[in-house]
Formats: sequence, structure tokens, C-alpha cells
Amino acid sequence: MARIGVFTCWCGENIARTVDVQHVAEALAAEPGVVCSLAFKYMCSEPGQSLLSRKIAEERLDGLVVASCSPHMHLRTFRKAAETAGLNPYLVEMANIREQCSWVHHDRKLATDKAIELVRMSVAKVRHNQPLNPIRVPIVRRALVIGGGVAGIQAALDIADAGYRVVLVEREPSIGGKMAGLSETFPTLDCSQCILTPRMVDVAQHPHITLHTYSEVESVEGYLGSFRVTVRKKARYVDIDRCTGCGECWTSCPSGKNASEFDFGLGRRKAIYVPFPQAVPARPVIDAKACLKLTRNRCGVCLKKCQAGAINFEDQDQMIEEEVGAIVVATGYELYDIKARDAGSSVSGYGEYGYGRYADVIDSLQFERLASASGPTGGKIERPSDGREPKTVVFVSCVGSRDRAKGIPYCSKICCMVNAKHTMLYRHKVHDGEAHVFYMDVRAGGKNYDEFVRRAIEQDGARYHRGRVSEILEQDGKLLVRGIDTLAAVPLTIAADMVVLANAMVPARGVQQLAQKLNVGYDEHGFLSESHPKLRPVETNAAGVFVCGACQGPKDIPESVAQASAAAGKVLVMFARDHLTREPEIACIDQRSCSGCFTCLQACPYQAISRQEITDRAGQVLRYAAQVNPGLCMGCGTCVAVCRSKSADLAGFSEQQVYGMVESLA
Amino acid sequence: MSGDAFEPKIVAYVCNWCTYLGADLAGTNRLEYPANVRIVRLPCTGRMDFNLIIKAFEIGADAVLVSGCHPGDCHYTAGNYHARRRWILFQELLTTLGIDLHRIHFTWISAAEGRKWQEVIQEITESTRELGPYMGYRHICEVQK
Amino acid sequence: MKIGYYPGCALHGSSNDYEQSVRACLQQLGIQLDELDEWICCGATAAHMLNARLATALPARNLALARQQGHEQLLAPCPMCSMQLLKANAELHDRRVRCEMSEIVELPLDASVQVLNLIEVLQQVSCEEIRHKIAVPLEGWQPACYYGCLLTRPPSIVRFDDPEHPQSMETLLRICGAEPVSWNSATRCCGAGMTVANEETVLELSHQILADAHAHGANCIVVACPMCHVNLDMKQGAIQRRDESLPAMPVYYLTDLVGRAIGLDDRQLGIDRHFVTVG
Amino acid sequence: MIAQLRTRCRRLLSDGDVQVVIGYEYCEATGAAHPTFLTDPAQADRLTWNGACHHNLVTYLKRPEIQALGRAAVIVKACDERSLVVLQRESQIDRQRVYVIGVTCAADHTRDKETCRACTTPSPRFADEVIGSPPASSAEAKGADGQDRYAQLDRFMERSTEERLTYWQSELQRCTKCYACRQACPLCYCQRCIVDKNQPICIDPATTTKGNFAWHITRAFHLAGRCVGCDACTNACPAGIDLRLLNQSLSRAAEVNFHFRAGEDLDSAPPIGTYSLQDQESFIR
Amino acid sequence: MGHHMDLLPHQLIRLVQLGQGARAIRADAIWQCVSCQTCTSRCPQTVDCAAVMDALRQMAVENGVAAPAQKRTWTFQQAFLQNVRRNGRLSELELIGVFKTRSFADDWSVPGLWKDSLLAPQLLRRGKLHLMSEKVRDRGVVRRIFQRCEETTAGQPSLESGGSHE
Repeated sequence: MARIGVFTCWCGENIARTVDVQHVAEALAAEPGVVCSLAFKYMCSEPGQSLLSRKIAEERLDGLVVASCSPHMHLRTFRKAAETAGLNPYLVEMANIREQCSWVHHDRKLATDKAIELVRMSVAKVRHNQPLNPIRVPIVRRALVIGGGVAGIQAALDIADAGYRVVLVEREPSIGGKMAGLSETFPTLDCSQCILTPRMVDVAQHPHITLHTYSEVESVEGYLGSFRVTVRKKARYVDIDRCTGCGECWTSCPSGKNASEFDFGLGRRKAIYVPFPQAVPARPVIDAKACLKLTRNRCGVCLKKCQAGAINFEDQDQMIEEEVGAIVVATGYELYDIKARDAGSSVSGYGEYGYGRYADVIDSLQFERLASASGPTGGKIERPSDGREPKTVVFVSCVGSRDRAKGIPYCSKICCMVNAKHTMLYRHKVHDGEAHVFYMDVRAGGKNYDEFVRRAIEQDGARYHRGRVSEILEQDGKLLVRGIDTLAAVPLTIAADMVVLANAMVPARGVQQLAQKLNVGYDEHGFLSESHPKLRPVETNAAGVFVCGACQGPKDIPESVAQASAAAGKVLVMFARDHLTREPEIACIDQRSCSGCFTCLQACPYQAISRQEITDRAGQVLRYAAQVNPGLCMGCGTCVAVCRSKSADLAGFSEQQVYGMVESLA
Repeated sequence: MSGDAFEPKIVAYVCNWCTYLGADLAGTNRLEYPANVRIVRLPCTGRMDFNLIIKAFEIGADAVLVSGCHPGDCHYTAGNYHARRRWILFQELLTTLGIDLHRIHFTWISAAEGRKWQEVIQEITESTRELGPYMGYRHICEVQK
Repeated sequence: MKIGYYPGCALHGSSNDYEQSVRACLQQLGIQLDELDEWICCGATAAHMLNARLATALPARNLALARQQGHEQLLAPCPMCSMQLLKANAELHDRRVRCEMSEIVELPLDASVQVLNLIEVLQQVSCEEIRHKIAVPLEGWQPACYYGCLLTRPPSIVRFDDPEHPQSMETLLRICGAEPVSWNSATRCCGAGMTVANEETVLELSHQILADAHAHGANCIVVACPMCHVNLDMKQGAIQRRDESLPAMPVYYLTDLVGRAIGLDDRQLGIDRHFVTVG
Repeated sequence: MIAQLRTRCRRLLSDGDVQVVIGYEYCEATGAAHPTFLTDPAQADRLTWNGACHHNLVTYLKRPEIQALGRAAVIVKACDERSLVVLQRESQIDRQRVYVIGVTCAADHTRDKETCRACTTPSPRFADEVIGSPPASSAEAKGADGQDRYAQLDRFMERSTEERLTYWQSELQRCTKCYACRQACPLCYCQRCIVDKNQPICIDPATTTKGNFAWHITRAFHLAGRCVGCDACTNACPAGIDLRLLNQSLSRAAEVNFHFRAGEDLDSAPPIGTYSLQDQESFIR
Repeated sequence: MGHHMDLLPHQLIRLVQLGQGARAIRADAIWQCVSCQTCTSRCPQTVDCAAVMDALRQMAVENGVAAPAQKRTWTFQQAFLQNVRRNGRLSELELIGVFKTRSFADDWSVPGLWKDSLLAPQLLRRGKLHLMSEKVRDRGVVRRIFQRCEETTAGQPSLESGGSHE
């Protein structure tokens, strides 16, 4: 027979005013199994808690109900109190007779009756409570950083500098991300590569960082503290350990007509290539689609030329297993693709701008390459079509951004600054050139940002027109940009030599699939969801997984770096503990009665359920049954609701407990 | 309220993270509502098994409320979506059985919607008062053969 | 294949050469046109300019007739008509509108009738079929395909091709051996219904279109709209009177060129009744 | 066709491909077709196949005593096959361990069963082999319009809510909790049925109307999105309770709301245990 | 058309948003608009500008403030509708006739009267001019449809809520 103690709290006047607490205490004393029932002025106060522990000892209580405020308020408090008194904390339940009774009812009788029923429910529940122990999860003090852009680099270095091992996975052949391709950065106009490449080298040389370039995360298993990650190292056809990066191979490669990804199609590269001179690792990769040897089994010059014997045409994708305790996602962004058509509709964005049809209509990242000293033109501004220097350039803001009609209602945040920067770069290089900007609003919030825009207008003479471009037409070698200046209320037509579109920032392709592997949520645009916009900005709802940079929302470099350090900080907080604990109120499955339909496996939001072989003594497989992974289960109980044989149950909210509560209302 | 007038018994199954906190907020803001509702706290509407609705009627509830997080807000990312699906089907079955759907209420109430909680409880209590005791199911429970 | 046919006022009026061309061409491609009995005017610009409900009711009446006469698909070669019909169709999805309208038009209504423009009907004939029907490939033809406004706009209503860079006519004509030019005015407006009321506008806009076609090396313009044809063909004389430098530019209906390719002659297609003629 | 069936099964047994054949046998006494279980090739001639073969033989695959015999060959009609698909989907049968012989329904199988008249698939689609060819007309003969599958339900739903409740009260009062419905159902395969769980007691085991309601609601809902409409439960019920109605209301709900029909194919996800952001929630405030 | 307009489309929309529809409906611009729908299909805020234009035109006529300078345009459209109302289908000859005489009554411009009339013989020669106009058999229903649509102005936007944001 249970020995339950019921403690009804006055909460000063808060409860006592409308609920006759004394009467409640008496009523409950009559409940079977209740061995002591008291009312006390402040249960949460020190004397209240010591009363609790004293009674636990005196009455040898094996169940406790505190009838006071909301469990969200004080359940922890009372469970701690019980624990110190030597009672398993999970044998404590509360009855919420304040927020859900005394504070919302005035009729003393009704309130008291309700209070009694509420406490009875809790008593009925606590009868079936089982002692539980918090789940201890060991930590693998090793972090995985996904994405080697500026954010990923920052996070990796911060964690590694703290003395922990880091695995950095980058999809492209080199780390550096978008920033490595930028010419100069706002608002200081310092050279992007000059500030980034040293950090890239740090990554390469850091003793604690394992770098997997040209690799992607294939699958993620496990949970907070111990994830098992499979990384696909894509076939590079070059052994980067043997390779010395001498360059013999790519200088001699005959296939040189391939569009360079790094130059966004403005430049050409060989079939075996290093994406850019400062690449890390500074080792080439073979483009299997372009290589004559791999496509038509001819050529193979690089193989002959390579002294180090690093070329390997038989190279295959390899899978690498990595054990990590925390994951930082920094997959960054790409530009909204005007030519992309969303399924079903024949409409592609902005056909009226002729991007893809007119060679001299380019996007802002392409312009960065034109302006970059390491770019295809060595930093000279030239028209892609004929290499002539454009004397009139029009920059168009909000291409995609803030365009509900194109399904991108958000502001991409960086374009206003990028445009201002571009007008400056252009005017600095082409002194007699005209730079026009069409904008809806100039959004330059940030340290020295608006000043920067003013400088573009006042010192560098950029011409800003408040209004949108309606269409771009090609006529005898010129691009007719037709738009409006709404401030002057005059339609404008500018005969331009080149047009630069500031396309919207969208999450890098494939991030949704990654998010699904990691169990991280994302919004309708594919940006990853932080678990609280204000207070948990780099955490996600998947324990142990953190986000930083543009994969979480449009951001510029300073913000991305700051957020990266924040994420690193959160990882270090985790690593500082000697072990992690998780709430034990999770699901379990009675495999004796489980019929193995695995509806639960399908329903579980955390992939916490797996198939397990049920074997006889001889090891013969008799059948399969579901099994809960306590590390992954978050205790939502969805499995319990879908289980037909009621083999699944949820500690803390077990069938017994819940039915007990309901039946107590009979 | 006079003692002899019919006062409905209402069982509310609510999720711990949205509706329960919403009800707490109603309390913190002293938003008064009828004392007829008895809250059963569950971690998530995903845990809400259809048998519990029947159980509530068996113990003589005149109305049942099931309430959880708004779509997209589920603390466990998807529990409420799973629940929504099951309710769609379960309602169909009850309709065929002739169970009065006016006795069953589904709502999404967030932790910030104390006011909505108050309104919902007021309305449900009112409408159930008008419907009177759920004799339909009480018969089922009484009639022996 | 048999298909419902809504000619609209223009094709039974001064643009009957268009109807002739459409009928001839489609017949050759094995498509029978079954004209909607008792069809009434769609209301055109006038209705949507002056009376919103009329702009729904008039087309709705026709849709109701089509339904009554058992047409699942309804061809409206005039983009103004097809747009008006499609717009009404879209509005009929709202039950309230449907009830109200069926009272107004005195016939039961639903949104079941599928309204097609001329190009969509031609697309129903597979490329293969057209290809092997081709008798006289259109070698040396460099048409500027002119879509005008209402074939592709408003996209939410007509849901046809890319509103800013349509290519469906080009695709068809390439099959017929022509080499369509790429130009700037494919979806510009010619002045449409302003022909009589506001000629100035029409002359100006149409002039730009003709000039642009020349500038991009087109040797003819292809349209799928009676109004566009009137403004570019019939009005071309008036335009030239203001700008002598503008050479004559023949304007054909899409079905004229496709028709020629599959072996019909100008008389059959009514091309001899156009204003601008060359050679 | 029957001859072909017999030779095939004799072969399967003699070759040792299977250890037991689950088929139909003509019963002199009742003049009806009954399930039969052949383990010896010599018995093959007892097999029969005609319009009277109502039973869904798939049901027997779940029986341990049958499983004990070894690999089984089972004779399925197109409708029974659906339950086979569900079982496979719910990893209840190892398809390799079963040999499926599909038999086609002839148009002359003029069966009174509503389900037959509304059936749109005259011949099995997933069987290892199909014996007999469907008459061209059969599809039409059976009225290809899937909707009238629910004609009976529609008629029932015309009654008022109260009428429906009283109907079920009087019907379910007759239930004796013999659980024939459960035994007959090819998809009721739980190791331990929920009614046999006593901590807590979710379903009152007593044969009171209360207990019967609880049971039949549970039984029906546990088949939500799974029931293939073989009517085995209804046919098996000694009290003659028309359980079909309950199953159908759920099947239709699944079709209308989630465009899902149980046993249609192996790939599409069942409604329970999955969800869509687009699910309707007009009923949720 | 923009450069001809006294108020540009975005200004018209703005006026409506500011509740100054009264100014918008007096503009010439709303009659210069050729309803090409380009604005609607390019508006990033998915405002159906063309529909707003239509609404403004209707209100202009109802309130009798339609821009005098553009009278030709709306008299033509009115004539068009009356013509349809009478015949069920458009009779071009009749329309031109009516329209000419009306606009002549307005501006007494003789050239305006004879303008295009040179086209007539050419049209005739090309069999494009029908002296006998085409009519539908049941003209009663057409008239009733018109009546019903005219009597009630329900669902028509008011000056204040002129804008139509989806």
C-alpha cells in the first residue's frame, strides 16, 4: 500500500483567499494511500521545504503531492527538496491550484471543490509514479563543423584553440566559401582575401583540426554528446598527401575551356585545377566531367607530368566515420537563381531582366570577381560580351528580395551595402564611368554603414534612383534599362553597357536535406531555425547542434563571424562539463508484447526508435521488435498514441498515471 | 451559479508546453472563467490517445477539450501534426457512431494566449450547459443487459 | 479531335480573316471546331473598365452555355476573350460568386470548362504530327513572334508560358522551319482596344513595335490576336505616313504561317485580305 | 481453371517449394466453400475455386500453427491481396516465406456482397502467379466507380446523430465479446491485444454496452487507414453486427483527406504515423 | 504609356492608399492606361494595379468626374457596352457610327468625323466590313444580364478601399 503525503500550500493569500486549504487538506487525508495531508503557508519557502523533508522521513513517504502553483513554477524546487530528503525526485507530483484554480475563480465553494478534485488527480497519478534516474550521457569532446566559409572557419578555430579536436567538412575543393571570392569588403574596403587567407592557412596548419574538403555529410546518427557522422569524401583523383602542388599537371592539361565555378562562369579553368591560387588545401582536383582521360580514356598528360605520382584515375568516393559530441552548421548561402523555375509554373523570375540571355547582365558575385585582383580580368572591369570597359553601369537592388510575387518576402540585408561598395569599386577603376543604382530603400543599419553609402553617393558620385527597374532591353550593343525615379516621378531609360543585379540571398542548396539528417527545423525559405530568436540564437531544437552564419538567415561577414564565435562558445560550454544529463521522462517499449508493426518508428519525430532482432537462446531470429534509444528520445509520447498493442509507454506520463488521473474524476 | 442548476463536467487534455502555459498565463493575469474544467497535463498532443476521449465520456464527462500548440510551434516539432491527423479520422468514426461532436472540442492555444484559453473555456462551458448532460453516453454506460 | 469554339465579336467582324485562317489551319491539322451556339460578347475592355460584375457575368454566360452544350474545352482565339473567360472561370471557383452569377446569367454554373488560347490548341497537336504534315518548310522566314498583353498576362489568371520571356510561338514556328528572331517587344502593348477611341496611343505604341522588329532583323511579325493584327496591319499605313523611313512589315496570324507550312495557300488562309502585302 | 489450380498446388507441394497450401474446399454438408490446409500433394484435388469462396485466406498466415508448418502457399483474390500488402508494409510477413497464388474473379461470380459489386480490381497485382484471366467485361460488370463502394454507408449516414447512436446501442448490446471479428481480421495480429492489457484497463472487458462501445471503437480505429474492406469481421460476427459501416467510414475519411487507400501499393505512407502540413484543420479552433 | 500620364501608376496607388481616391479618379492617367496588365504581373507586392485602374474608372464614371480630356475613351467604352446590350454581340459599323456622332457632338471636329472613313471601302473590299450586323436570337437574356449587373453595385470597391491587395 502506497504511503503518500499531500501538502497543500496557502501561497500566502494567493490560494487561501479563494480556496479553503484546510478543507482541502482534510478531504485528501481521507484518500486511500494518503498517510499525511497538511496545509502550510508557503510550501516553497525554506520552512516549507524542511517540513516536506521531515515528513518524508517521519512518515516513510513513497509519494508526494504538493498542491500549490504551476509545476512550471516549482516542480523542480520540490523534486530537489525530496531528493535531499532521500526520496526519488520523480515520486513528486504537483497539483496546480493557483494559476488554474484560485486565481481564475471567485466562488469559494466551487474553487475549493475543484481544488480537491485537482489534488485527487495528482494523488491518483503519483500512486503510479516510478522512481527514475536522470540519463547520463557521456561527451565525445570533438566537434564537427559543416561548411568551410568564414563562419565555419571562425567556429573551427575558436573550438580548436580551446584545445578540443575539430572536424571541418567542406563541400568544395577548397575552404574559404563566398568570402574568398569577394574583392573588397564594406565598410572598410579592405581586401577580402588579405584578411581571410591567413585564417584559411591557420585551419590547414592547426594541429587540432582535421580538414575534409570536397566532402559532404552523408549521414548522422546518435545524439547530443556522441554523434556518429559519416562523411563522403568525393573522388578527387589526386592524392593530396603526395601532391606537392607544383602545378605541372594543370599547366599541361589540354582541356581548358571549362567554366570556373569560383569565377561564377566568367573565367575558364583546366579539367585538373586548383579553384584559386590561395586555395586550402593548395592541391588540384580533377573535374570528372571535363577530363579527357575519365570521359574518353584519352590524354592522361597530368599522370605523365606528375613527379609525385599523385594522380589516380581509379580514385573512388570514400566514406569516413567521425565520432563527435557537438555539431556546428555553417553552410552559408548562395544567390537566388533567376533562371530557376519552381515546379509546376512555367514562370522563371525576372525574364524582363534578360539575365542569362544578355551576356552583360551579371549578378553581384560575378561583379566581385570582375573587381577582384585575382579575378578573370585581373581586376579590370570588362564586359563579359566583348571585353570593352563599360562606361555606364546600372546596379539593381532587391532582385528577388522583398518580392512577395517571387516568393522571397524577406530583405537580404547585405545588398544595399554591396551595391554601394560596387559603385565605389567601379568609380575607382573607371574614373569617367557612370554608376547608377536603382533601389527601393537603402538599408544601411550598422557601424559606419550609412556613412559608407553616403560616401558612395557624395564622394564617388554614384547616382541613386529610388525606384524599380521594369525591364532591360538589348539594342545595338547597349542595354536599355527602363525604370522609374519615384522621387522625381519620372520614368527613366538608361543606356547601359553593363547591368549588375543584386540577387537575393538564399540558403545554400541541399541545406534542407542536411537539416533533415540533423533533425533541425527550417523555415519556408530553407533557413535553419534557431531555438529562440532572442535568447537561444545559435542553438537549435536538436540538442548538440548549433547554427551560425547565413544558413540561419541573411547576414554580412561581421555578423557571421560573431555568430560563429557564439556557436563555438556554446560548444565549449558543453565540453566543459564532465558528462551530460537528460530528463528520464522518456518512452520505453515492452518488447514482449510489441508486434513489430513499426508505426512508432515512422511516427517518432527524433528517429529515436529502431528495429531490434528478438532471438531465441540459439541466436535464431524469432521476430523484430521496436526499441527506444534513450539518448535520442525527447519524451513526446507520439509512439504511445500510435501503438495499438499499448506496448509503448512514457515514463512520467504513463498509461497507468494518465488513466489513474482521469478515473479519479469519475 | 446556483447549486442545483446543471454544471457540466469538462475534461481537458492539454500539452505541457503551449496550452498548459496558456492556462497558467490566464491565471497570472487573473482572467476568470467557469470552474468546470479539469486539466490533464500531457507532454504533447502527440501523446493524446483516442481512448482517452472515450475514457472521459465513460467517467461521465459532458464535454472533452483537447488542446495543443499551434502548427509549427510544437515543442517536439511534429506531435501536434500527428495528433491533427488522428483527430480527422477519429471524428469520422465518432460521427458514424452517432457520438455528438458538439461534445468534443479541439483547439490550438499557445503559451501567450491566456485570453484565448479563458474564452475557450467560457464558450465550451456555456455551450455544454445548453446541451445539458450527455445522456447519450451516460445511457451507454448505464444500460446493462 | 473536336473542340468547342468561341469566336468572339472580332473574328465575326473585321478580323474574319483571322477566323478563316484559324479554321483552315486547324482543319488541316484534324481539329474540328464546334461553334458555341448563342455565344455573346465577352465584354472586352469596356466591361472591365466600366462594370466589374458585367465583366464576370458576360463571360460566365458563355461558360454556362459551353457547359450546357457539353464542351469540356473551349477555344477562344482572341486573347481578350480567352482572358475574360479565364478570369470569370477563376472567380467562379468562389461558391458565393457562382451562385450569384448563375442567377444573373440564368444558367447553372461551375468552373469545369477549360478555356484554351490558340497556341494551347496547336500545342495539343504533337510536334511529331505537325512535323510530318509539313509540306513547305518556312525556310528563310525570320518572324518576330508578338504575344502582346493578354496571352501571357496577368500570369495568375492565364497561367500560360513565361509572362516576361514567352517562347511557345517560337517553338511551334521552329518546328515549321522558320528562324524566329529574338527581340524586345514580344510582350509590349500595341494599344489594344484604343484603336478607335485613342488612335494616338495606338500609332505610337505600334510604331515602336514595328521599328523594333526591323531593328532585330525580322522579315515579318506573327500575332495570335485580332486587335494586335488590326493595330499592326491595318494601321501600318497610318504609321508609315508619319515615318516614311519605316519599311513595310507583313503581319501574319500564327495560323497563317503554320498553315502555309502544312501546304495551305494564301487564299485559303485569307492572307490575301491583309492590308500589308509584300512581293 | 480449377484443374490448373490443383496441378499447380500439387506441384508446389511435391517439389517442396511450400510445406502447406491454404486454399478453398467444397463442403458437402454446408454446400459452401471452406478454407482448407493441404500439406500432402495427394490432397490437391480437394481444392476448389468459385464465387462462393468468401474467406480471406491471408488471415491464416498470422496463425502460429500455420507458420509452424513452414513456407506456405496462399490463394488470394484481388481484394484479399490488399491485406497481404498491408501486412508486408507493416513487416508482419516476410514475402519470401509466402508463395502467393492469385486467382481472378469471373464476372459470373455474382455475389451479393456489396464490396464485390464495387470492386474495381478483378485480378491480383502482386501475386507470384495469377491463375485464370479476368473477363474483359468484369471491370464494368462490377461498376468501376469506386464511389458506390460507400453506397451503404451513405444510406446509413442519412440518419440523424441520435438515430445512429440508438442504432449502435441496440446493435452493440448484442455483442458477446467473442472476438470473432478480431480472429477473422487479417490485420488484427497484435501479440497482446489491447483488451487483454489490464494495467491500466483501457477497455472495460465486461460485455456491457459501455465495454462493447469501447471495444468496437478501438477495433475500428486500430484499422484506420489499414482496413482493406474484406468484410471478414462482419461475416464472422455471430451476432450479425454490421461492423463494415465503421470500417468504411474510416476508409473513406482516409481516401477523402489523405488520398490513401489501404493495400493499394507498398510505397505510399499510411495516414497514421505520418502527417502533412496541409492536413485540414477547419474543425480546430 | 507612363510618360504620357499626369499621375503615374504608383502615384495613383499611393493616393488610393492615402484615402485620396477622389483625386485619383479625376486623373487623365486612368483613361490612358491600356490595361496591358504589365504592372500587375511585375508588382513585387502582388498588388493588382490593373484591377485598381478598373475600379478607379468605374468610380470616375459613377461619380461623374471622369477626366473631360479623355471623354473620347470612355464614351467609346460606353457606346461599346450599349451596343453589346442591344445585340448581344458587337456590331462594329453601328458602334463606329454611334461613337462618331457622339464624339462629334462633344468636340465638333469634322476631321474626327471623317477620320478612318477612308478605311471603310478598303475594309469592304477585303470583306471585313459587315453592313448587316450579327445578333443573338435571345437578346432578352442579354438585356436582363445588363440590368442585373447595373442595378446592384455590391462588391464594387468604394473610394476609400480602392486598393486591392491580395
